[in-house]
Amino acid sequence: MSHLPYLAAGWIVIVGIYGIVTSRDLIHAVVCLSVTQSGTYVLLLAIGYRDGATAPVFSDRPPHGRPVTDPVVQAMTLTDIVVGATVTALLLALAVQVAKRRGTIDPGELRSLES
Amino acid sequence: MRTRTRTLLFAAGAAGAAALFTAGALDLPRFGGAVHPYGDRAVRQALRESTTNTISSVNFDQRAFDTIGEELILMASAIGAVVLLRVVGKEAEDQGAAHRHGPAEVSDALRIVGYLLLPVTLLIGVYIIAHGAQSPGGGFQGGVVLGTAVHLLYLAGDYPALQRLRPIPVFESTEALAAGVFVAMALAAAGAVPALNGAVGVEVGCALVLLIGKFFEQALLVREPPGGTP
Amino acid sequence: MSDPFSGPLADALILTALALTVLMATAVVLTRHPARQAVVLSGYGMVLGVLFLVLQAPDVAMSQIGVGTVVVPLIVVLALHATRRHRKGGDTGEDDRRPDHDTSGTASDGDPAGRGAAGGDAP
Amino acid sequence: MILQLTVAVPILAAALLATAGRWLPRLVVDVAAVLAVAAVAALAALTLTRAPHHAQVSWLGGWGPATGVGIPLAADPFAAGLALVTALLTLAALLFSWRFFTEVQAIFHTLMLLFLAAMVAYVYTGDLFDAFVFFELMSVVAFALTGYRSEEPSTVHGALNFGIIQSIGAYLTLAGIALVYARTGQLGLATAGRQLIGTGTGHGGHGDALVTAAFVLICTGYLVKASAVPFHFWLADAHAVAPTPVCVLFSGIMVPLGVYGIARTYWATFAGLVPLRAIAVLGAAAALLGAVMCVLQHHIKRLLAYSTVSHVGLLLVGVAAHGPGALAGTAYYLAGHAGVKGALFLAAGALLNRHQTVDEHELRGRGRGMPVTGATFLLGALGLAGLPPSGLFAGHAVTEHAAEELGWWWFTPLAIAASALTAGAVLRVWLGVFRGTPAEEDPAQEDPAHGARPDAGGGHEDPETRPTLRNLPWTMVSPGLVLLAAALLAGLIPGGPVGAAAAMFTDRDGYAALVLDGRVPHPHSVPADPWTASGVAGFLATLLLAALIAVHAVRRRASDRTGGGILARAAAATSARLHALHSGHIGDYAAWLTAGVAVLALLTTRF
Repeated sequence: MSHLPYLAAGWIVIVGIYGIVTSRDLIHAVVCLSVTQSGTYVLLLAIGYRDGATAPVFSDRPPHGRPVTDPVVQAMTLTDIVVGATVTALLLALAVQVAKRRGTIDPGELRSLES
Repeated sequence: MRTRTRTLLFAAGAAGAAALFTAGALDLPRFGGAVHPYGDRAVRQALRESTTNTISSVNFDQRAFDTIGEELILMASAIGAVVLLRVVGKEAEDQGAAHRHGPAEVSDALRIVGYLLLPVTLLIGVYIIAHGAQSPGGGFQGGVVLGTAVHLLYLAGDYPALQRLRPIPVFESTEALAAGVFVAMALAAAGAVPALNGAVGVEVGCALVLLIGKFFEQALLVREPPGGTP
Repeated sequence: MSDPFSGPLADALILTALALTVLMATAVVLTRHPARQAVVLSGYGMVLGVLFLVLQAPDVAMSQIGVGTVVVPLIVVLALHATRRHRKGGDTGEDDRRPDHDTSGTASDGDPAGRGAAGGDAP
Repeated sequence: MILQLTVAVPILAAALLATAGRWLPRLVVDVAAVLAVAAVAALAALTLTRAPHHAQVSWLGGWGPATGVGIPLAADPFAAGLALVTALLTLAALLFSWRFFTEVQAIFHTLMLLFLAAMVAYVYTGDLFDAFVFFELMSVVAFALTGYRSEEPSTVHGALNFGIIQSIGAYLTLAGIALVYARTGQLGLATAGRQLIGTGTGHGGHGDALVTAAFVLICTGYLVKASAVPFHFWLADAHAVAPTPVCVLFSGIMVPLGVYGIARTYWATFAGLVPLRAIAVLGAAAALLGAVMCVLQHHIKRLLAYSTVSHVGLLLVGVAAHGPGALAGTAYYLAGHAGVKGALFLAAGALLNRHQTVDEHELRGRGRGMPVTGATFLLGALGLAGLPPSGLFAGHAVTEHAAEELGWWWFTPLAIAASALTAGAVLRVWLGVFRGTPAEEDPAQEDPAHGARPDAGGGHEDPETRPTLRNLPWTMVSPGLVLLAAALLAGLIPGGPVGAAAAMFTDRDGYAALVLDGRVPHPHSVPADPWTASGVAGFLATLLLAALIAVHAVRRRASDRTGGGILARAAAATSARLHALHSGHIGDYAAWLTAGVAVLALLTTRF
């Protein structure tokens, strides 16, 4: 348990990259990229977790009571999620364009750009 | 490279990377440990500023500069999607593509649910933005709700209404304006968490409407496949 | 037992959520059929959201559920819909050369799945 | 305040143009964008003059170092200098595109301004996570700019490869940052560095496995940006298809910023905890492979792109040489390379605009009516070879001296080989395009398969580019000339201040003092001295080799392309192998990336 969550995060990152390596479809590859990124969310939040703590929101209880989880990693993850979603959207837009321009989205069929 | 070679190369690399990460992760502090120096400092400062949602305080006050970057990423990719998907839209129209306006058959019940849900969802979005400084939620989460809520009209089968409700140029301008306002506020007067929340909410909402709208356009503008509809 | 935030119960909860997350992440990658992958992705987003709730991060969970279960899968489905012409690909016969992870993805059922999802998954 | 303004001005201008751009006349948009960039350049120049004496630090939102939660912007002389180079290159690119893109909306300008803001913020920030955010902003804008002319078939493919590989790298960087955060509870470069020294030492004062893993992961993203082998595959794909003014920024500054990221992270946070030999090895590999690939290209933009791989590889080696002397040389080199490469890309853009192609074979002899562009290619080739007193000459000489002191005997041959190959390739282009005789057939009826080359770009297919300009307007000619002149004179920058700046950069405690205490450190420094006999000899050797390569290539093409013995066949086989390696397949690129991480890990770990 003591280090398992970190390793789980690492697994998610690697499995996402595996998906990109073996992908036969660019949209599939972009989705795998978003899986890779979700590994970083898990890593960050796992780092910020604290046994017996509550969420770092004090609206319904007095401060200095129970300890809270780390708000900084949560803020970082929040930023990361936005970044991830927008990057995914932009890359999907590119994938749509690839399909329209090249007539396929199988990376194996896309001819090299190398002349 | 053949598939087999590629997979082998990846396997070798992944083994090395996994060993590196595992060794590093085992040196990390125990999961659930009690030592979070930066977190403790951030909580202290947030309470001093009486922002009860510490995360909002970190995002919009203490580390507002990160959020500036984040909002600019959002703006850049919304603009990028507009650029990328613009030309094709024009071209598809040139080719006389058939427009499909929403799902062909929508039951009346679904239509009514769609119409009824729209104002409720919009309200929820505004609520989440407005209370972001105190309780979980904030400009980003509320903005997501707002941005997707508009597309309930599609569920209601009313694509023309959807198009009327989201004139792309207005959203483009509003989005950029909100981003500008956010940057100006964050640099000049960091600390006005509710106002910053509002600006982010508007920006995120507009950017999502733009992004999703552009993708809708793409999905609907494609010519009907020769085989007809299934 | 009395404290829901610590002790063996919390540990078990976290472990379960973590295991589910890892499984779902792997499932997303191994689902080679794009339309089906969008559905699995949506489920993965939800599982991640639950994990974040369990890890006491409600703000993050909220945006993860909004983004991960709705926005991103929706955009994926729309992108699939926009590229479906090239996916069927006429002569390329993309589906018969799909890896064996997905046995049911054939050219004939690919399109309606994408189309149905585009209509039905919209919030 | 100056630092905030430097970042805020382009952002606000971008927001303004994105808001109102569709209603403004084109001239207003152009003028507004150029003015904003000029303001950034002026602010960066001001920062550069003040940085050696007054601490240029700003804690955003008033969250000073005492609170322990804020984000600092800090500018030492190198950072300010980089910001200045960035602004000047952006200015040149915008002036060049004054007539290049003629679409109405201001989207191109908005993206360029955001690009500038991202790079400046990345250079100035003193916070790990903030660096990641602006690194991502830089990447996202770059993807959008690469795919800007999305009607070109290969454009979007190159942009997508670029996007996926960059993003994997960035996420690994973020994982590394998370490890540092978990260990130190800090995100500031300086504060995290102080903590790591305190806690991160395993046996013998070196970092433990966590420190190694964190450094390798952080470096991966930056090395992808810096296009070290085997992370470099995206670069040529992206450069070949991006609009020329964008290439100026990519090659001139965005790719070198990856090197800056490694240097800054190392010296501010990890100094002494991890070895840099991995960076040296990957950099040297990039220098060689990039140079060889460069010679094999006939698409001029791809050729220039591979020469960037090669030269940035040399920058990486300079950083890995791990001392103020080599770093001073690297700074000269970076400035010189930015100017020369910018001018060469702009010249390629002029060719593209005039002839609707940048294929060396198709352009053969057709550049005779373009004396200024031809001169740019010739001088650019000489500059790449290290013509004194260019920045590249000074860079070679100074870095070489430092490398010799380290006992890195291989550096001089490596630098000469890499420079000679890239300079030779550019010289070959000049000989063929500007001095050669046109091919027999009428250019109007050229091979349709070639005429419609997807990556040839521009021209009649493209509704957004003006078909052909009879005479290049001064806005398209002068930016390149100014960049070239600046680069060719950059070696005259006095060695004293450069040496002092390098000493400041490589002093970890000095950086912490600057950021946390607002004190300008004055570590002992040695003035950089570019004017060494071996430096000049190195240039002459490089030039000779480059001329031989260029003349040989032209001769061989003129006589018989297929002839030759075993050697020629072996060369042809190798070249085919190398081309096949750069397959454009995203799965290959991702597999290479993972392998690269493993190599980095292997070389960085102390067993």
